[in-house]
Amino acid sequence: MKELFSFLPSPFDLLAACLVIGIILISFIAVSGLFFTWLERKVSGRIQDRLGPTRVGKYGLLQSVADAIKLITKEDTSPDVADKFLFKLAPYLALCASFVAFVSLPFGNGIVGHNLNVAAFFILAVLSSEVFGVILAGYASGSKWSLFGGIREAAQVVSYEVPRSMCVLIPVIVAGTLNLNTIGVQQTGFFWQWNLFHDPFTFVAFFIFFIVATASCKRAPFDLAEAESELVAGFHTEYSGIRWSIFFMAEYASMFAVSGAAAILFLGGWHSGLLPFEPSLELGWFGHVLNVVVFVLKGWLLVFVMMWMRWSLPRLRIDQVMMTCLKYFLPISCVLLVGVCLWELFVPTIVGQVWRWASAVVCALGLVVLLVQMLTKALPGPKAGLPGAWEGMPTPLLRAKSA
Amino acid sequence: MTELGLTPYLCLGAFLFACGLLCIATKRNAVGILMGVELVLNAANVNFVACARFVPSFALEGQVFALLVIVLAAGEAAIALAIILNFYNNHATVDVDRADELKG
Amino acid sequence: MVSWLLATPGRLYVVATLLPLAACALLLVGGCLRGVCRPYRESHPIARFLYFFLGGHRPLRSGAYLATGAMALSAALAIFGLVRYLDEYQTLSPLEMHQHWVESTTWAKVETSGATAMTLEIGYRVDHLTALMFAMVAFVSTMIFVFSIGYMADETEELHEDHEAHITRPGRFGRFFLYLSLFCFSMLNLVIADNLFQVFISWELVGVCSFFLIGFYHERPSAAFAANKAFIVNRVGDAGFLIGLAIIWSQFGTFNIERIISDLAGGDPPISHGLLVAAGIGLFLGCVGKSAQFPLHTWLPDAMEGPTPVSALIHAATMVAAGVYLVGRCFPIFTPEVRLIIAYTGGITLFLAATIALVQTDIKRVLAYSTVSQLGFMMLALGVGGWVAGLLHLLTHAFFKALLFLGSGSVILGCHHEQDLMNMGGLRRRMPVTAYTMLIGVLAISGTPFLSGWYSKDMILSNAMGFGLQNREHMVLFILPLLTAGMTAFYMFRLWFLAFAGEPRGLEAEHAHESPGVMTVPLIVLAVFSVCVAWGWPLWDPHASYLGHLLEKALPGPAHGLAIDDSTHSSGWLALVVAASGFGLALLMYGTRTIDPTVWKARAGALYTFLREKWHFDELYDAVFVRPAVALGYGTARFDKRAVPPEQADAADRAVNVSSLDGVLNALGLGTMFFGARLRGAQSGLIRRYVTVLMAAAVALVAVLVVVYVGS
Amino acid sequence: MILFTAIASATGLSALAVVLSRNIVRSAVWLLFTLVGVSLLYFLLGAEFVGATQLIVYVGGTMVLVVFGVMLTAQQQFLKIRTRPQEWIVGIVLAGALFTLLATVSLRLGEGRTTAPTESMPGTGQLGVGFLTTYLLPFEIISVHLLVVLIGAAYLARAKRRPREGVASD
Repeated sequence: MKELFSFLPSPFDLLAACLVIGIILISFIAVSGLFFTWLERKVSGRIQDRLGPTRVGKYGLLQSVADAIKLITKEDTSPDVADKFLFKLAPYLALCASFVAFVSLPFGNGIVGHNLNVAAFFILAVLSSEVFGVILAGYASGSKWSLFGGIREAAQVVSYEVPRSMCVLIPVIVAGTLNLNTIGVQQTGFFWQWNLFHDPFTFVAFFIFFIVATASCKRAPFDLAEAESELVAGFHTEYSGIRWSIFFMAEYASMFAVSGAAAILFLGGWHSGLLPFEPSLELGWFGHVLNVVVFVLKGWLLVFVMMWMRWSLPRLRIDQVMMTCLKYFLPISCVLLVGVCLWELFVPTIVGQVWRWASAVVCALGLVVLLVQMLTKALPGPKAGLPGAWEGMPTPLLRAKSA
Repeated sequence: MTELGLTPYLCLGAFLFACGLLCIATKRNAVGILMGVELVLNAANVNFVACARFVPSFALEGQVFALLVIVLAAGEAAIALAIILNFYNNHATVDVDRADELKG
Repeated sequence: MVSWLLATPGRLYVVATLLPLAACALLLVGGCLRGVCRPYRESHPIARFLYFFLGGHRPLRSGAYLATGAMALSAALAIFGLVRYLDEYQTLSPLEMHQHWVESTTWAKVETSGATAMTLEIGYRVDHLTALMFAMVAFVSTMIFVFSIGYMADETEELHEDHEAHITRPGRFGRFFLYLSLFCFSMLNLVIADNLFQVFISWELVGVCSFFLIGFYHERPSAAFAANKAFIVNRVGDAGFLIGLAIIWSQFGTFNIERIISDLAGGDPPISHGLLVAAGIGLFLGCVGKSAQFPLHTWLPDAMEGPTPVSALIHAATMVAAGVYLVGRCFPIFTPEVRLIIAYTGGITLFLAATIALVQTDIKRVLAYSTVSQLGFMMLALGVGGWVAGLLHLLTHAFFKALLFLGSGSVILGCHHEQDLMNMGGLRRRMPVTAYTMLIGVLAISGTPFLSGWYSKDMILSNAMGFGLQNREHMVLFILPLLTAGMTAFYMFRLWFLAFAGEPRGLEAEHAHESPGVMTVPLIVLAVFSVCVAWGWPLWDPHASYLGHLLEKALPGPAHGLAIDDSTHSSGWLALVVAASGFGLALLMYGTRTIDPTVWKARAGALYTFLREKWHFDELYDAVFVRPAVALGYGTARFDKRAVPPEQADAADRAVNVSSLDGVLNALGLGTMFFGARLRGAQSGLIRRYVTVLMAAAVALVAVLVVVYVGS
Repeated sequence: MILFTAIASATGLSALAVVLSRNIVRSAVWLLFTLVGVSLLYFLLGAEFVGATQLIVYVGGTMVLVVFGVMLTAQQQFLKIRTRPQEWIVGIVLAGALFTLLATVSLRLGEGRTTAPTESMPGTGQLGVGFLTTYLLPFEIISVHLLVVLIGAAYLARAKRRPREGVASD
């Protein structure tokens, strides 16, 4: 990017380049943020068997814009007992921590903010420093409950960091480098080239990583901050208006960052899995666009799964969260790590290749069967009562029909 | 960026070191002292990495050292904090000046 | 046993010497045994038997008889040895003589790196001088033993009442003879010793015995003080002796007198002249101390505190003679300069002692000063080279001085411990034997012809005259003895007239009674000896004394030819004139009282008191030596005094506290405490203060480094 | 060049802020900024791995600990503990002296080395190799050390029964 601005004097061209990249990334995150809020509402609605936002804009698309406007106009109060300076600072800390992660996230081959050769490690590092936003927010809002919420949240994120780093290590060991770009390039070709199918350990590692990542983003089944009745909304109970939205922006950004990382590390990054060659090389600039599109789609798909998980699974208590992390995830990730190392050392390539084929075929078939079943399954008619425990309960539809 | 010599880095290191020591000397809160220590360690690290950068033969050692220092600092902070907490539990205060039972 | 003795007659002397030691040992053991058994005498049968066998409560007389018997036996052996030696001297060759009469064994060997090992020997060497001296000492001691049996009779009581110390104490008869026999052993050992180290050992033993015997009545403060004084002054002399010994030991490597003399005689002596002079002076200083010569003479008059036989034996015949004997024995060691010193010391001593004796009133004091004077004569004789004269006078003097002292002893006993001449008088009718024997003694000492004193004193005067004539500047060495001879005659006859002539002046004098036989017999025997001991054919020739000829045979090599006789014989006549004038004056003043002594005393006035106060030597020594020493002692003691606790200390104490050693030590302690407290402050427990100090130190260190680093 | 001055000044200022701020929590936050500044410096110097480690370990780990410490102990009365002015003066004087001295030394030290060497800093690969070959021992020691620290800290900070009345009262 620097050569684009070579006409400027030496320090300034670099500055301009950085600015441009920054703006691109921030705008992308902002847009994805908006889209995610909409998506969240739609998904939760669908899962809860309701429509979700429809009034604002074509399919409620403008709903998130409306929310944004509401939040901006809302009067952001701050508790007087709190430490004003820290109170204001906390959200920005959280935000910038998640934004910085995007610097080294490659959207396409070569399309990356700054191609660090410790990119994976860098992302991990930055995401780990996001904890501070949480802690400070919890502390700054003065009340003991938010402090509790903040500290619990922090403890959870910190402890989940360990298994997350382990799982990141596994594909790194397979790829042999920390540079995400090279990892991505290694996975060119059909989808069985993806690290996911490289060996059984990476296969399991993907799922573990995905679960731990959601936990470290304080979402879904692990968002205990909001869970407790007395903790209300955990560390950001006192926040309202734009500060609250910044927090959420940070949250969605870190969600996308994590899912992006997962995509690159396990799902072949910007490869659609259908083209045997590296699209950006053969197809030129169209390849790049294709890569970016594929990568973003994958990211969004994973974010969708997170949301899906959020609205379908019950929440965990704080000790259950800690217990799962330390007693289950940690040992499993250790085993996987050791397994991958052994696999790399001892398993001959032939066996590796066979395993790739087999696992890829099985997964593809499974997926196809799942889709067909979903599409063909008859939807329960409106007349059918509520399933399970709700048998015979009068539902508005029934009442409307009966009336 | 390259015409920058080793000196500015060392000066920064010195400055951090001085701030660290000042912090240790003046803070009455035990955790404040802990922070001062962190500062001092960081100052040392800056010097290490700077020298690693500008002295070719020292490159690898510098970084290895820096890494070791970081890790050790973490351990040290853990222990220090544990002690402070214990002290706090036993004496209900964290003010360093009150902790003078060991005087001669 | 006898054959063993006759094979090497030298051993005779060894046995003779050891006899008194044996007696002393026996008495000691007996006394201790009795003391041990005393507490058990009722409960334990054997202890009771032993206790009463050894004398029970009353001191045992048999102990004294035992000691006297031993002494008599050793005297007999001595005389037999003398006779045997003299006839063997004629018959045997010097080598055989050497085998018979000289023997020594080594008892210690001092390994010094490099130099040849030095050996310490015990041995004996008999020559004419030793034989004569041994016989004289043994004989006189025996006489005194017999005399003291009588004299010490009142010590035999169970509870003896001591007038002077005003206490009653158990009798100490046995102990007296124990000390006496120990003394005799050490004196005899000194005489026959062949090496200087053995001489030194017996020298010290003699000093110790004199200390015991002077301080026999130790309850009396004056006696205790006198014993102390005698011992300390002797020690001063012994220090000189030791220095001399050390020099000789280091230079010659041996103590054996014979070998030293042969080294000296043979060509280049292994000792430099300066060192030889130093050694000579050292040895002579020892003799000065022991024979009470000029600087160290003050102890002898005070030594009269001891019982009279002690004074007779130790302070007349033997011990004081040891000094002269030593000078005689080691004569070649003394270089001409040292001999001159000896002569002058002798001269001064004889004149000084004589003048003091003129005015003394106590009978024993007069005799003491006369002894000092006579010893001065002997030293003078040796100093001017008259080796034979000096030693002959030593022998003759021993006899008549012992006689005089014993005589005075019986007088004192007769007058119930009255010693002041002024309270005596007219005793010749009450104590005829004592009176007339003492008259013989007085005549002998003042040098009347045909008596022993005349022979030896005349020989001394002629040698002094010869020496004086030869080197004019030393003429005073003749004039002084001449004058003193007159004075000697004067004060001796003054004593005799005051004591025996005229009417009894004191109460005791009236009731005086003659001493018992056991005391008068020794007096008579000694009187006979003091008359005829120095006789030689032809009788009227002063130089013809047979004893003198014997002594000449023992003359050490280098001393030959030193004695210069006065060719004109005028010294003899002069001596006679001076002695006669002295006698006449004494007769007039005290005999017939034509000249009233009190008138002269008043006229002499200052001179009289000066002389009576013994030339104020005691005060001088007291001021010069004793008082500073005592002051020094107190000073250091004070210095070391325990610091007085501050609240009780007054100004002086406080001054002392600081200066005193304890003060210093305490100050040291307090100082460390003080600094300790200060340092403790530094450890305030405040972590931040530690850090600041740390920082300061770091800054300082870095500053130094920068200066060094940047500077270089 | 500008980047360095920016980062350096930011780090310096925040370090100073750590010292000067009264409130312990404030100084904790400033410390956080200092640490992030330092890690940026490492990236600037080309030592990415160290920078990343700094971020993870220091910022992610140590700072969390510190802030936890601050929050648990910084009750109201310990929030702002005053220190006597003269201690401040002594401290400042000493710190100033130290800084000047070290600066002079660094001036002297830095003379010879104004230009950065051509070849780049050893990447993560060489570092890894270095750790497992020449510096294996320190690496092992560090691991054991951390284990011990872990156990120690856990033991020290375990939830004890209410401290006995006697102890807490003094």
